Amino acid sequence: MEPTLASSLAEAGAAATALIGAMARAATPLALAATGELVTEKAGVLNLGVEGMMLMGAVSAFAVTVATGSPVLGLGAAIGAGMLMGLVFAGLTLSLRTNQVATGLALTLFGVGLSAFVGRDFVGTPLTALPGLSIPGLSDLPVLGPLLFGHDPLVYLSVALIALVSWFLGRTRGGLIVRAVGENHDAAHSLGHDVLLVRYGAVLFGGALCGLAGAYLSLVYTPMWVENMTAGRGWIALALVVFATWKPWRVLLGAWLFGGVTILQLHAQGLGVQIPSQFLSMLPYLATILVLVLISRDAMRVRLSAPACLGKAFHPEH
Amino acid sequence: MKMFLHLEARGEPSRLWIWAAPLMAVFLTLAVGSALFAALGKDPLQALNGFFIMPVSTLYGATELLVKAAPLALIAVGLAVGFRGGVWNIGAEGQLTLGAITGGGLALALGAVDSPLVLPAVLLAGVLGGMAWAAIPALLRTRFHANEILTSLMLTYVAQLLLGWLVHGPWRDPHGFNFPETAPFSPHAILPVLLEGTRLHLGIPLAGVVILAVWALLARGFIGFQIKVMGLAPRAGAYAGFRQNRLVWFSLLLSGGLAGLAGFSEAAGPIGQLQPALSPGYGFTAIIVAFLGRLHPVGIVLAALFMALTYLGGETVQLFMGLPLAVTGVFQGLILFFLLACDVLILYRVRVGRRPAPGVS
Amino acid sequence: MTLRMDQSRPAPAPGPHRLALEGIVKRFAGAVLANDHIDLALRPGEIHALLGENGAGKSTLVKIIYGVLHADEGRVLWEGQPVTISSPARARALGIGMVFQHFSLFESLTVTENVQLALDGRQGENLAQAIDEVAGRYGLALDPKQRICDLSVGERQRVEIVRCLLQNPRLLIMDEPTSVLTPSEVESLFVTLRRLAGEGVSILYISHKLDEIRALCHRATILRAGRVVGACDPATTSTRDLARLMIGEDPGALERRDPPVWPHAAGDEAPRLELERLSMDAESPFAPPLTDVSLKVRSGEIVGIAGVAGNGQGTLLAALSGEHRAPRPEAVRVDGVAVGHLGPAARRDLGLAVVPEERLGRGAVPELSLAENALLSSYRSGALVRRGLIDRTRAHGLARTIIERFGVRAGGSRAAAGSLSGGNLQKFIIGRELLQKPRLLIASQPTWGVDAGAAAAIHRALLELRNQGGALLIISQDLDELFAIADRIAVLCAGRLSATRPVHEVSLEQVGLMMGGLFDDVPTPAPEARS
Amino acid sequence: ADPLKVGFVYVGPASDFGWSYQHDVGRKAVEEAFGDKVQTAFVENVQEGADAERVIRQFAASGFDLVFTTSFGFMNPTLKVAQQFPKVKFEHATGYKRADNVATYAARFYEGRYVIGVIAGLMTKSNTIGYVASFPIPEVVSGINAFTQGLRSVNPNAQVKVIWVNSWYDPPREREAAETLVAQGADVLSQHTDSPAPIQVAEEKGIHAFGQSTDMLRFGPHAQLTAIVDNWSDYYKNRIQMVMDGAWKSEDTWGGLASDMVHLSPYNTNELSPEIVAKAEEARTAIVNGTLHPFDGPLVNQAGETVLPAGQSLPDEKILSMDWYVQGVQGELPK
Ligand SMILES: Nc1ncnc2c1ncn2[C@@H]1O[C@H](COP(=O)(O)OP(=O)(O)OP(=O)(O)O)[C@@H](O)[C@H]1O
Ligand SMILES: Nc1ncnc2c1ncn2[C@@H]1O[C@H](COP(=O)(O)OP(=O)(O)OP(=O)(O)O)[C@@H](O)[C@H]1O
Ligand SMILES: [Mg+2]
Ligand SMILES: [Mg+2]
Repeated sequence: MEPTLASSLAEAGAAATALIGAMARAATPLALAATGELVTEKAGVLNLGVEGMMLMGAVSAFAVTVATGSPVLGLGAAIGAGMLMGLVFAGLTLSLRTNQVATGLALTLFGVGLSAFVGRDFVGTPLTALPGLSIPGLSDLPVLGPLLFGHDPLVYLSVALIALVSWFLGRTRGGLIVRAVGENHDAAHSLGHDVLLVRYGAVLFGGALCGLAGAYLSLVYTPMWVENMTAGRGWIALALVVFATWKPWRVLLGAWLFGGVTILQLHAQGLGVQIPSQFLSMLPYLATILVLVLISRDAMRVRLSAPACLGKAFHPEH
Repeated sequence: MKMFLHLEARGEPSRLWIWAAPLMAVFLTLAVGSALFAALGKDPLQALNGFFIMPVSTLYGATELLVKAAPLALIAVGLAVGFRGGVWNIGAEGQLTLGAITGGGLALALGAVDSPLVLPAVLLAGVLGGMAWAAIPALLRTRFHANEILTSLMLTYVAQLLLGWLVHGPWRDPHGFNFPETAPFSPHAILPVLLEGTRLHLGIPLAGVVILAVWALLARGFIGFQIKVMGLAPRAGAYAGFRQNRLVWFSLLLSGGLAGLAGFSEAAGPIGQLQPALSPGYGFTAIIVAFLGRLHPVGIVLAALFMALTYLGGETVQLFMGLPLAVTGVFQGLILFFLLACDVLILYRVRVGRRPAPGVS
Repeated sequence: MTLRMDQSRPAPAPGPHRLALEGIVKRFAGAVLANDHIDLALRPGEIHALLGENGAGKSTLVKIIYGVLHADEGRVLWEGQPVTISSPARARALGIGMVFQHFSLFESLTVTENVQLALDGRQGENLAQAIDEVAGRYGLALDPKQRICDLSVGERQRVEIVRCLLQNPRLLIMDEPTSVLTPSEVESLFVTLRRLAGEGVSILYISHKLDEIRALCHRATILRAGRVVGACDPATTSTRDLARLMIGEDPGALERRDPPVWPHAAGDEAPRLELERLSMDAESPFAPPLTDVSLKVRSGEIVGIAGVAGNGQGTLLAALSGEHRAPRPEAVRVDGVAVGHLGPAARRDLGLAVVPEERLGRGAVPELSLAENALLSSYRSGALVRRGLIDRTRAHGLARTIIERFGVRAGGSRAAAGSLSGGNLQKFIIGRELLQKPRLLIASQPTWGVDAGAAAAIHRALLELRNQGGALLIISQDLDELFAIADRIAVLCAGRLSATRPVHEVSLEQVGLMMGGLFDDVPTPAPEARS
Repeated sequence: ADPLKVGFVYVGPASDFGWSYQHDVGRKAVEEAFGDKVQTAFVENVQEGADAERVIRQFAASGFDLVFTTSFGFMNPTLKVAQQFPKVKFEHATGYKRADNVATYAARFYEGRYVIGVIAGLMTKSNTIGYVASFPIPEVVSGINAFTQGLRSVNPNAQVKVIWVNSWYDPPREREAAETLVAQGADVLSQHTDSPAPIQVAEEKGIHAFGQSTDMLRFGPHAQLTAIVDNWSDYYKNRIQMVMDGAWKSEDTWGGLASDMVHLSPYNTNELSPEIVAKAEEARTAIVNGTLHPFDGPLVNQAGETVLPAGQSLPDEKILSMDWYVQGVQGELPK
């Protein structure tokens, strides 16, 4: 049969759809965790424990889903576990005013260990992945259907969450207070805003999203549990917040850029590009640096969007 | 937040608690550790002994503690300089890797050259390699305002891939059955062992000397003051005429150089060649060490020894008691939480209950 | 300048006190007794002044009333009822509003957002409109959409005031609200405050400007070292008596300035500082650029630059100090040497000293000790740093000298700069710069927030430097100050500088006109002063 | 008598469900077989840098009689420690340096890979096979080559696409590589990384794959056709018995299908036709019997040059240090 224009277009469309779908999935855990961390940082708290929180989310989601058979409960457990980790962090850094950088790193050590410990009995246990979302009618549209409507629910959730966070921070009074607390905690305190309360909330929200990001890995992306399965994605998420200059939609951009270049370099390898794989593997990191350099040239704007009190301890009696 | 624990500022640091806080943390660690191990069905005393005493109960163990702590302290001291000045180099692991690459590359290139200058030359190459890698974030920050947290972290992955490529590809040992490692360095490029039967190599006293020098420079030196001002109040620094960009370069080059030195010392000390995995994350652990040591060289050296001890202890309890590594991680995390939390007592009195309410008769 | 006495001050309504404080005690760590059993009562409609030297405890007291700080002892009665003001939110719920001495603004947020944050979410969409309205009504021009970081200090102060007024408070606390406002702004603020008082609002007013207090306030309570040392009706008490009450002794008059040391006729004497058609962009996009600024300052004279905040003062100071480089090296000359391309350190080496208007975070690092803050700008002189190493003993010695010579109230050279009261820190900074024996001193708002006694001391020190042959350039919004110490005066408006005029040849009114930008309507200056 | 003390040093966590996990399975088999005649201990997640020597030495210094060091990167540290403790016996996996008290052992995984190559060749419709690879070391390269030889022995047109993920163990990255290969037309996947992620991808896409290290059937009941299982249990039991009998000596063991050190998990007969199973068994028995060597000549490299003429088979040291691709593999190896 002669390949018609329509059929080759459809083929190209299918390939593009597959590619974009892969990018979206690769980007989702990064976007979720980075969005959580963004809110935390907007309130002026630097939590370097993202990796630990993600792992706790991953293991809790997996364990609870296996035990109950309900992925919804699993997701709930991941959110709960992430928030508990956040609570530990907030208790230490906000109430006891420990150093945020050190505490965050300790939280990661703790989370890596605890998740491995909790998850020992779940290694090698299979789990069926969360089904993809299928919207009757829409998902069946040619090309556009699978492109826009063929992903799993968490992919949409991550985009929705970013929209929500963007709206919350930019348009609501609550978001304004979060930004104010991150910008100048003393002034926020003078105006009667409860700095610690806001920060506790932001840290817990961050924890919840990191937990969710972990759950995405262990329930959806690679439905399994193994020690340390995040393999450093928490760090990438942290870097993406910086990349995004603390703007929610840019987090999505960054996650897509990073995830996208990762997928593309794998495609390049598969196509037999004559470049050592190590160099291809460097591309996502180099691309992120390059784009950061391009968007950082206006120092003033970058400085303005960075929370001025990031990482600083708040002493209410001053 | 209605605080149940109410903190009351002391006004100035308590001399007593500067020392007592870590002791209290140790006490809490012992208590909670005992409970943890008992819950796992292990003898707490034996476990704690395995964690903290056994690893250093022999001369060899004590030297191993130094072998493990030296790179941590060296890197952390360098990082602390920048952290005081608001320069967030979190890519020391990458600078370490580059230091090993450049130092190792020179060592391989020099081959069997027999000269007393070989060792200084390769060490210097290691330092320069670390500096060069740190120069990239410095350039990107001073020239393009790119945040060094992101650039230094991303460059860490790049450095590790670069090392991977070299040892898998062009620098592979021709007599090594194409396994991913370089030929062993010649004896002239190796840091000599100082104590027979141990791995206490020249790199360790060297690290000590370098740490002392950096301390002296920063405690009494004007550059340390400038960095501190830049970290606390950049506008005051500009007003005083300190050159911010120069300080950024200085901090990054110093920390990169020290990380590079640590990296090459690791390759030319206990390992003796380049291989894909050189460091068990020293560059990242050093960040904790720096803060645990309150960004002060003395504190950093103590913190490095302590962190190293927990790693050694983790190996010991695995070996003798079958305690899984995961427990070590949990325990390490708890210790750090306690250490950090107890520091609050240096600056604050802790009162239980609501803050005193004014105006109520 | 003299403020118009308001004859028609309505007496405060009788009846229960709106606010009464009984035996308030506040101790800071390090055993500073900032408030020592303070009693104070305000009636509805009363404008009550709180007077005292720097560090007397005024800010501490009002922060307690506003719930930012918590008293160690004592009680607060609101409308006769004992209350616990646990937080500013609680204070606002009661109807207390406050304008802070040190701004509580959020740099990266807009004016509207800053106002919104103080309003408990009551006002919604038309907030920007409300701001415009209040700002317009009280003559405090503001653009609601601007970010704070793009505003001048004066504009920031306006934001604070407008934010407070929008809360419709029943007790309004103002901690030095006028220190950076222009005379006409002050006038219109007073009109507002009187009207508010007429509507029954109580006002607790802190200022070091005794004239203002005499013109505005019904009663005054005077604090010294944390204790109430007296109360009076300021309208019937002379400025001198008020000052005596505050410091417990006679302040001593400010000597009239001597004629400038340089011979007036020899206008061609080489100037110490010369600006020649300096044009440069501002740091922030909203401040005006400097356009063709020319100026000469000779040794033995003080040149004052008047002007409403936000007209390029910040840019001018940065251009002079070297924090911002001039586009052309020759645009700035010190002793004939082109220095426009040099940084602050190199200019210091040429004998230049600078006092910026922001004390915390620019002139001084709050977290560091006074000794380290002494080092901050003195490191080029006095052998404090040798071969890259700091001589700590000397640094502490220098700090102690500054503390003694300039009567800084501080707990020694180890005290953190941030623990000093605003005025005392200012004295420390000025002292630090003066001790470097600069040949050329540039100071911005040298007595902003400084009490009368200390202001006089600072003025004396500045005049002394002049009399010893120093050249001084003082940027200030306080015309009284400029008329008291400057030999010549110029006005900065929208980034342009008027010609300089000998002070005795211009009147306050003329300067006021020039501050509005009407340089040309003022009679031509004497030829020698034109640069 | 005192129990024989046997130590194990793992490069990953014992619960990685891959390489270290299988060694730990072997350790448990030892405990089961010998009961209280042995005492075992392990240290997991030992970095291949400076830490390894300390851990190995600690075993030796604490009275252990036999220590298995189970990663290539432990080679030099093992030899160093062995020199200081001549009475202690060491066994190093996958290395090439021996000493009087250091034996080496490894598995001829390439034999198993030839067999799964045959299965892949018969199963593929697209003639494109995807191969998720970890690091370009000889073991992995010889695996790819043996797989390709088996593949092309039944299907000369089939091609192998390789993606290096530069990690032994990164489930998301392995997944992404597998997805990429599928997107580029692969309908059978093979892997030389340790997580079941590629199997999961195959299961999801309704295509086939082969398990690695462990039987991963649970993760892909339809997808997994068979798995190459590392089986160290027999070897460990043997060697320990030798120590107990005083018969242990330093030697090199390179076990394959014949000794069952390389084990194929049961064929997935729901997916494989009896003919294909028969073909696979034929290849397997031929290798076991020695009538077939996966690297029998003629061996042709990517450039089409004959590297080894017909009638010869590649000597072990050439396999051990393989750094070139045979014809049928796409892409280029870093040199
Ligand atoms: N790692 C570092 N990076 C930057 N500056 C440092 C560092 N270590 C020390 N400093 C500087 O040295 C100063 C004092 O350090 P030093 O160790 O001499 O303390 P010290 O002599 O005990 O001080 P003091 O007598 O004031 O207690 C610090 O305040 C800091 O300015
Ligand atoms: N957070 C603090 N910690 C320690 N001491 C403080 C603190 N805040 C104020 N003080 C001290 O309390 C005293 C009163 O300070 P306060 O700010 O109330 O003075 P003030 O009357 O407002 O002075 P000014 O006119 O300079 O603003 C001063 O000695 C000051 O140094
Ligand atoms: Mg005050
Ligand atoms: Mg004050």
